[in-house]
Amino acid sequence: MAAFVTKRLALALLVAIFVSSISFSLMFLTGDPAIAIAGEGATEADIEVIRRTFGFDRSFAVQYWDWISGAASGDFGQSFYFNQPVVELLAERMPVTATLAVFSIGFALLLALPLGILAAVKRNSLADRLSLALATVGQATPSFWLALMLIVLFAVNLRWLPVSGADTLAHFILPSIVLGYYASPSMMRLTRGGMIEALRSDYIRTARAKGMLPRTIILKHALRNAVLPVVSVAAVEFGFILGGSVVVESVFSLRGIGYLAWESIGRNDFPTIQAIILVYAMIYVCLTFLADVLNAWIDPRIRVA
Amino acid sequence: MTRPGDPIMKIRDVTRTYQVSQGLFRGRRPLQALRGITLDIPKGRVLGLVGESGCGKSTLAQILLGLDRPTGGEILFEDRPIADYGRKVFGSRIQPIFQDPYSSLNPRKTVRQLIEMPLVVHGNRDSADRERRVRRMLDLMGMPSRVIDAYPAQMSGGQRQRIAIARALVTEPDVVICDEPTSALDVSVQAQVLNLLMDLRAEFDLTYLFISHDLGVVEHISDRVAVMYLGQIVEEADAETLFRAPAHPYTKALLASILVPDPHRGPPSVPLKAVQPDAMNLPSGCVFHPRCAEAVATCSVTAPDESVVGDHRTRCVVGLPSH
Amino acid sequence: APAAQAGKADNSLVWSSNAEVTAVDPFFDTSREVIVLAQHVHDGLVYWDPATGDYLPLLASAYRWVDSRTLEFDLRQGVTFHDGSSFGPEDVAYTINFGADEANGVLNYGDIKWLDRAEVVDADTVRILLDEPFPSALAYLALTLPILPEGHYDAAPVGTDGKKRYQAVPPVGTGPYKVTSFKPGDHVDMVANGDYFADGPKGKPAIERLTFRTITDDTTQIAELMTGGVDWIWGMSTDQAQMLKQAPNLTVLNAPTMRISYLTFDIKGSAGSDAFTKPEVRRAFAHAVNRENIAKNLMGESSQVIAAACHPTQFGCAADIAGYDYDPAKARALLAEAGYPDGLTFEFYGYRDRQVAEAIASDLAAAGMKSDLRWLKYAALRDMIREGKVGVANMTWGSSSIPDVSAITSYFFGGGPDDPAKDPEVMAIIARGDSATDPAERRAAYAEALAKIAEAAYWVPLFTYTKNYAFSADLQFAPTPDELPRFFRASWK
Amino acid sequence: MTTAYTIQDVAGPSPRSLMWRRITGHVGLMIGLGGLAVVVAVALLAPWLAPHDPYAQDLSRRLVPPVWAEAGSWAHILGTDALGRDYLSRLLYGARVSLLIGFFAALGSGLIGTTLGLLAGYFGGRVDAVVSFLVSARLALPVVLVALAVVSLFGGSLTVVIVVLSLLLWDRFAVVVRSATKQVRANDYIKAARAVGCSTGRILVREVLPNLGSTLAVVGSLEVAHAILLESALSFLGLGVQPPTPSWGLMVAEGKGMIFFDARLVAIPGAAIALLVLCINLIGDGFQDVVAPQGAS
Amino acid sequence: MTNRTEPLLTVEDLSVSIPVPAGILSAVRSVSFTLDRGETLGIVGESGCGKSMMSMAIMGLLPRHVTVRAETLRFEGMDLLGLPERRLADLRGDRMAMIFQEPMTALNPLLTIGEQLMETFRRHRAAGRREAREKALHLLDRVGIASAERRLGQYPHQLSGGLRQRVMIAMALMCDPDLIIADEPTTALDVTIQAQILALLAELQRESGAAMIFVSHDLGVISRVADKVSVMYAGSEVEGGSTAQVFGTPAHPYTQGLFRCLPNSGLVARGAPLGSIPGVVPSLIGDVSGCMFRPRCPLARDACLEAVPAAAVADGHRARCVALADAAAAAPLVQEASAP
Ligand SMILES: Nc1ncnc2c1ncn2[C@@H]1O[C@H](COP(=O)(O)OP(=O)(O)OP(=O)(O)O)[C@@H](O)[C@H]1O
Ligand SMILES: Nc1ncnc2c1ncn2[C@@H]1O[C@H](COP(=O)(O)OP(=O)(O)OP(=O)(O)O)[C@@H](O)[C@H]1O
Ligand SMILES: [Mg+2]
Ligand SMILES: [Mg+2]
Ligand code: NI
Repeated sequence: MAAFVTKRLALALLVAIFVSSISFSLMFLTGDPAIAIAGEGATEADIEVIRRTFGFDRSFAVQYWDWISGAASGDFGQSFYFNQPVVELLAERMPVTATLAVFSIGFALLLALPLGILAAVKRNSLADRLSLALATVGQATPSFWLALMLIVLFAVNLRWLPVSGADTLAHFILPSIVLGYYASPSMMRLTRGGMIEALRSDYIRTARAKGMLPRTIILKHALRNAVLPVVSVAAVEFGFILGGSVVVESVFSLRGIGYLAWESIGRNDFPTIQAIILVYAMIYVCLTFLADVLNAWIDPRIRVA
Repeated sequence: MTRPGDPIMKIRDVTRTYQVSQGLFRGRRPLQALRGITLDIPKGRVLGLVGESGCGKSTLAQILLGLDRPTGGEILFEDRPIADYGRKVFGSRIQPIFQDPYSSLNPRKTVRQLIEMPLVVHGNRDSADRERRVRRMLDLMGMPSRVIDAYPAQMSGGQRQRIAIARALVTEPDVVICDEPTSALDVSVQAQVLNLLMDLRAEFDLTYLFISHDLGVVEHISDRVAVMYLGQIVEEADAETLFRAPAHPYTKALLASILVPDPHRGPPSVPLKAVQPDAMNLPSGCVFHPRCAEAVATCSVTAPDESVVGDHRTRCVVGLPSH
Repeated sequence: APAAQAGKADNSLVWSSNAEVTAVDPFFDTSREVIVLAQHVHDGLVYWDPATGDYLPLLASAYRWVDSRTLEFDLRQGVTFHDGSSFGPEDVAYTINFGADEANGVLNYGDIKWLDRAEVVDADTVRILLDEPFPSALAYLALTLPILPEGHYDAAPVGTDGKKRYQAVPPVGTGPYKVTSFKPGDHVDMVANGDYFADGPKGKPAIERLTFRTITDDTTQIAELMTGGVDWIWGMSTDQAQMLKQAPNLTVLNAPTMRISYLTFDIKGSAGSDAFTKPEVRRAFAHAVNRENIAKNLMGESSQVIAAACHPTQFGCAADIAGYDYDPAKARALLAEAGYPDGLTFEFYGYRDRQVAEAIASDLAAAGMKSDLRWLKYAALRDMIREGKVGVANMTWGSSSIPDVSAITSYFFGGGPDDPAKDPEVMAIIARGDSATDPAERRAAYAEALAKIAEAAYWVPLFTYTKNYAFSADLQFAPTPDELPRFFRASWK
Repeated sequence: MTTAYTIQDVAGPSPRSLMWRRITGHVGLMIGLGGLAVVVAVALLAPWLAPHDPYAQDLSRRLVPPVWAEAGSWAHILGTDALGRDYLSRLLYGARVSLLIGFFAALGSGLIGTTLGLLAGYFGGRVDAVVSFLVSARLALPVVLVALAVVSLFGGSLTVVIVVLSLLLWDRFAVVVRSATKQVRANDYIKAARAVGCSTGRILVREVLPNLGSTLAVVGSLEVAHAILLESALSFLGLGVQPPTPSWGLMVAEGKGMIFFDARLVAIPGAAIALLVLCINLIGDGFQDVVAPQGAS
Repeated sequence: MTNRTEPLLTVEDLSVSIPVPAGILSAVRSVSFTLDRGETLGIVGESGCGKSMMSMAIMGLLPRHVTVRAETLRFEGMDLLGLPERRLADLRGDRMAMIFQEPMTALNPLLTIGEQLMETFRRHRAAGRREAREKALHLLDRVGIASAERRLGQYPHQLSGGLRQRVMIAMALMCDPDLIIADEPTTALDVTIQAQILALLAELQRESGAAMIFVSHDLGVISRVADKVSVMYAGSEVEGGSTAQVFGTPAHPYTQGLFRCLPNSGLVARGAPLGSIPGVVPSLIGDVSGCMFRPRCPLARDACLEAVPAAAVADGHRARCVALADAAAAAPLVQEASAP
């Protein structure tokens, strides 16, 4: 276990360094951030002041080192735009995105698991075809479009749900549906495929030969085996939801990280963008780690060699 | 030139150790698949190699084919280390036949492409010549030449195995390593393939290393037989001798497990304890002692040396009876 | 948090815009929304009356130019800040001196760098000293210099980089509204200041609670307006405004602003082609764009086609400059004259209004000037323009709502970094206008400069921007040309 | 020869004809292929099909409603947009952008991912570790965000979007090709080829790659769909293809402001994206079924 | 009709057909046999001849789309084909149990050995964990697994193939079934372990008195464990009878051919060419009638195209071959079994 954790930490570190250097050099290429900060109407002198204050006149390596060593101690620098430590900014926005992500993945799982199981158990039935259709359409629908359509329908025409903001949990319903619906097909297919494969396997035949009842066979014998890959994918999807929340957060004006990222890109707020990319990368690494642990917990073949 | 009966390949103290990962939370551990194999493959003969699953037969085959490198020891082909031969030269002189006729043929290729592949690789640019050779091989295999444009998926297991044999022989090699070439086949098909192999041996003056877990087959086809157990040769002798007077308790157990159809005998009783060998955790002393019916106290402490009488050798404290 | 359902019933108002406000403090956030918010939370020394165009004393009771570099203010008595402290000359001095000190890094320093310092004269008089004569000083004093209590920034927290974070100081002013809750980037909640002086030019506010919400997405804004989540929005497109007009419970207005749209060229020819160094080519552009059509259809009825490089309402903006009429044939002829009989292809940059840019590009193409549209962020685009890498760009300029040509013509043609022509003659004339204090003299100088600019077609001034407002029909509200909604004047019917 | 072997005829139809039969028998796949064929045809024939020049604007005929609305006319079947351009023509031309980006982005990412996956799967060990690291680093990068950042940096254009998507979407190729290669590599025919003395390059190209065809087709179609969706999202956020090029994502973005008043402006291009992606996904799913029919029934 | 003398299992004209894309695959065609308590029926035949299909059909384990038809399929007086799925499930694992070929995959990798053993018992016996555990321990001990306590908590992958197959056997015996169907239980094992497992099975069966159907492709194995044998080819039984009869005097050309193919049957000298059956197994898809062996048969004639009845070779020894039927008709060398 210890060896595994160390290995994972090392991987996380490598990923962090790699990702951060990519994002940092990206930002560095963007040209002079000082001009962006100065805003409309600034003179060359103003820009020079800003350049000096923020240290943009130093070399790439120095700036990168400065940033990454700061980041290591939890200091991602100051947002150019908000003039506020990025950490504070992230801490402020994180709850919204986290809530959204949890709701979305919850919605996705709620949709994917039962439908996936149903589709597998009743293969080639109407239920199977309908859930497959639901999945295929879900994968094909652009989420920004779905978001707009849902707003038109539920918020404007029916007035059941609020249009934007994050004040109450009701505000999260539509965005969670949009994100969750986009994330669920892969999990649904995986559940279905896993269940079909499990149901076809020899040990299920054994269980049936033992006279086990269908419920036990499906839930105890097949599902456990089928969810193994779903766990990993759910972790990855969770990461995607965080990253993909840019679009949805901007449509629903949810003041979360994704939205902050999108706005920060527009404002050339490099410290914020860099920090967000790095944080996302770390969250992703942590999630896959968690998924591995969870899989190991379910699967003795991984747990006990 | 090696004369018939003289060793064409010499395996000298070959070891192969794999590092096996132990799952997510553990590190890697060594697995000694081969532990000091010394064996001669006599030219023009059939050397049978038997042993139970996981004892290292395929590992040895891979090493002989140059597909894997030994961790220790060396292999001599016609008294030169195989590393001295170029990849291609060596490849044209030693060819494999594998167990699974499904995985040994590329499903995307036609019979023609499959059989002529070695020729193409060895630089035969004359397509008419290649075609001639392919057809000759098909003819030798007893296959109608119209299968030449068929795909493996259109053929039965036995037919596929013939294609695999044709591919192995099209470069006219000296040595053919047969790694359980019939164990995936039904008896009726197995008989066809065995007959074919024996005919081809005569026709091409081939040397076979015939690996199998089926002693019946090995007894039928081999001139010499080596018995392997957990990465070691525990006994080697002429087929005649070995089946008549086995020396090693493991060989005896193997022979006792052969099930010749005989309705008057019940299930055999095998002089073996119900302990399974585990290549990851080798027992102390003689690795066979936990299963051995004849084990004595020293067996669990000291590994026995090889005892040799004539061309019969074994690795057991009891040693060999003088013939 | 902002009220979910605002409205008439509880005498509250939610207005929304798309900017993320980082500080309710014009020193540290230069967005228009903050200027609007500051008008509500803070008071300046003077107040620009949109009805008359006069500068009325606000926190001052009277003011006078002592000389061309000194302004003196008598202060209003009995005013208190939201935190209870009373207002006095020290506060004015503190605020002015804080902003004027470059070391404090105020973000609108560019607007106020003409300030030298402020001095307390006596208990109710204060003097502001200018670095140089600056005729439009009052405009800035009214707009971007709200008075803060003395020592306001002392409590600023220190950031991780060891610098003081002034923008984190909670807003305190003397204005008609007090901030009760502020979440950067999200919302500002305000309640009416019960102690506000009723006799000032702003008057006592009628609406009790005022909330500003950031909703960046214009569609969402509209949806919120239609569902009653917000009461007042602005800045939607003309099409949207047209459609919103059909809603019975909304008032939709189109009001002029001080922003103008123009084309700027690579006059120096550093972007790789010398086409734009030729006045004929630039004039061809000016003839090719159907400004009337675009202004009417895309901007709205309040939009005005302009010929001079300034906004018509600005002081000094000559109205009688000879422009270029829409005449594609003439444009082609001019092109041919300049050596491009087969037309011209170029990269056309923009940052603000895609529809406008596309419409212009289409008009240009019709006259033989084919373009490849490039969209950039403002900062990046201006950077490129300054470096001379941009052939043609459709730009806009809002003059920071300063009703004086010095905020635009002087800025762009006075030889500064954004001057595309750096024409010494024009620069000299503008310098003359900038330093004169006699209005007539200034007017004359600017008129001359503007005529020269138009003649050389350094810019192609297009039209003025308008702003669309939409709000609950029950709301009594009047927009002003300075793009400063005055909610302290608004009330529910 | 001493023994005569009589061999029965080779049984059954060839894999190709079997495959063809399965393809034509798969309803979803046929629908997908049909739909895609229509879109491709529309994209290719846009200049002949489109009733108007998609760039020609007429500010006096702005936001003309579609033919089914009261004020609509046959002159503009789907009406016009905010600049008075014919909506149908823009829609038809928009198919080009989606297909172009989908195809080339999938091609680019396919090249990167297949190469990496092939190497990792074939060589294993250290190469595999490096590729796995690259894949996890790539997965750790939030695609939309990085794409937005890069596009905002270089300015949106067809080429930039294609390059960016190629650089961001290769992970699935790499992962799938890697595991497929691993499977193929475990086959004895690879050993046979090595034993003959085939060079590694030849094995990769001649023995391994042909067996990845179906895998690549499946992943490729999924990635085409993915790229089309991402392009539309980028365009929607204003950082994709630049106007006035008609791109469906851009059309949604342009129409978005009018969604409550003239929903067609959003509904039509959005539905076009969804349908195109749906067709491509159907093809991908269909391929998957056809290649590995799960169970006989 | 239940009476004392009724066999434990009666199979008459059992057919299994599977719809496949190319048509209907007749996997099993009118197979008949009876089985008494304590008896072992060996079913032998080459791969794909329908052995597993038949076993599964008896167990009722075939999926719905597979058609199972039979004149009679009675187990302990119950008509298995008429039973509802729920009642069948009650029988499975309790009265009839099955052992599968691949011990590697036939156990659920995520559940402990103990759980998988006990689950059967608790399902059928309404017993508590304790009781189930006792039974499991006892059986593990019986099948020769040392330190059974510890094994209960282990997972399948921690066991070797031989041990896993022993667990499978223990699992089949959890409820003391009357019928055990062993579908190639030793094929995946090494020869030495195969021998041990065979001995164990024989011993356990003797003890419990259960009937057993033992399926294998290995003539050697069948000859050692079965009381009676049924040789299958391409879905139908070509020869049947007591083990001694079939192995002593194989009557059908196919059976005879098989014996000649065996390298160590004693029929062929070492190194000499083996006998062989030319050709390949025919496709079972579509119209399947007559003797399926005819394309490979040295005795094939026109009559082989018709349906071939089982001809009695000796008392209880039958074979489906036109040549034999003709021979029997011409000169009834062997008496047919006393007809009822
Ligand atoms: N690439 C590998 N990595 C790790 N271990 C391996 C590898 N290849 C083989 N082994 C191990 O080496 C041992 C010998 O394997 P090998 O395949 O040579 O056995 P075998 O005698 O051919 O068995 P079988 O009869 O099942 O084919 C086994 O324990 C196997 O698990
Ligand atoms: N799920 C299935 N779908 C279609 N055909 C099948 C299916 N399962 C088996 N078959 C076919 O049914 C026939 C009988 O198969 P069965 O598994 O009973 O053979 P077997 O005698 O058990 O062979 P083996 O010795 O290989 O286990 C074979 O021809 C096989 O191809
Ligand atoms: Mg092997
Ligand atoms: Mg079977
Ligand atoms: Ni065998």
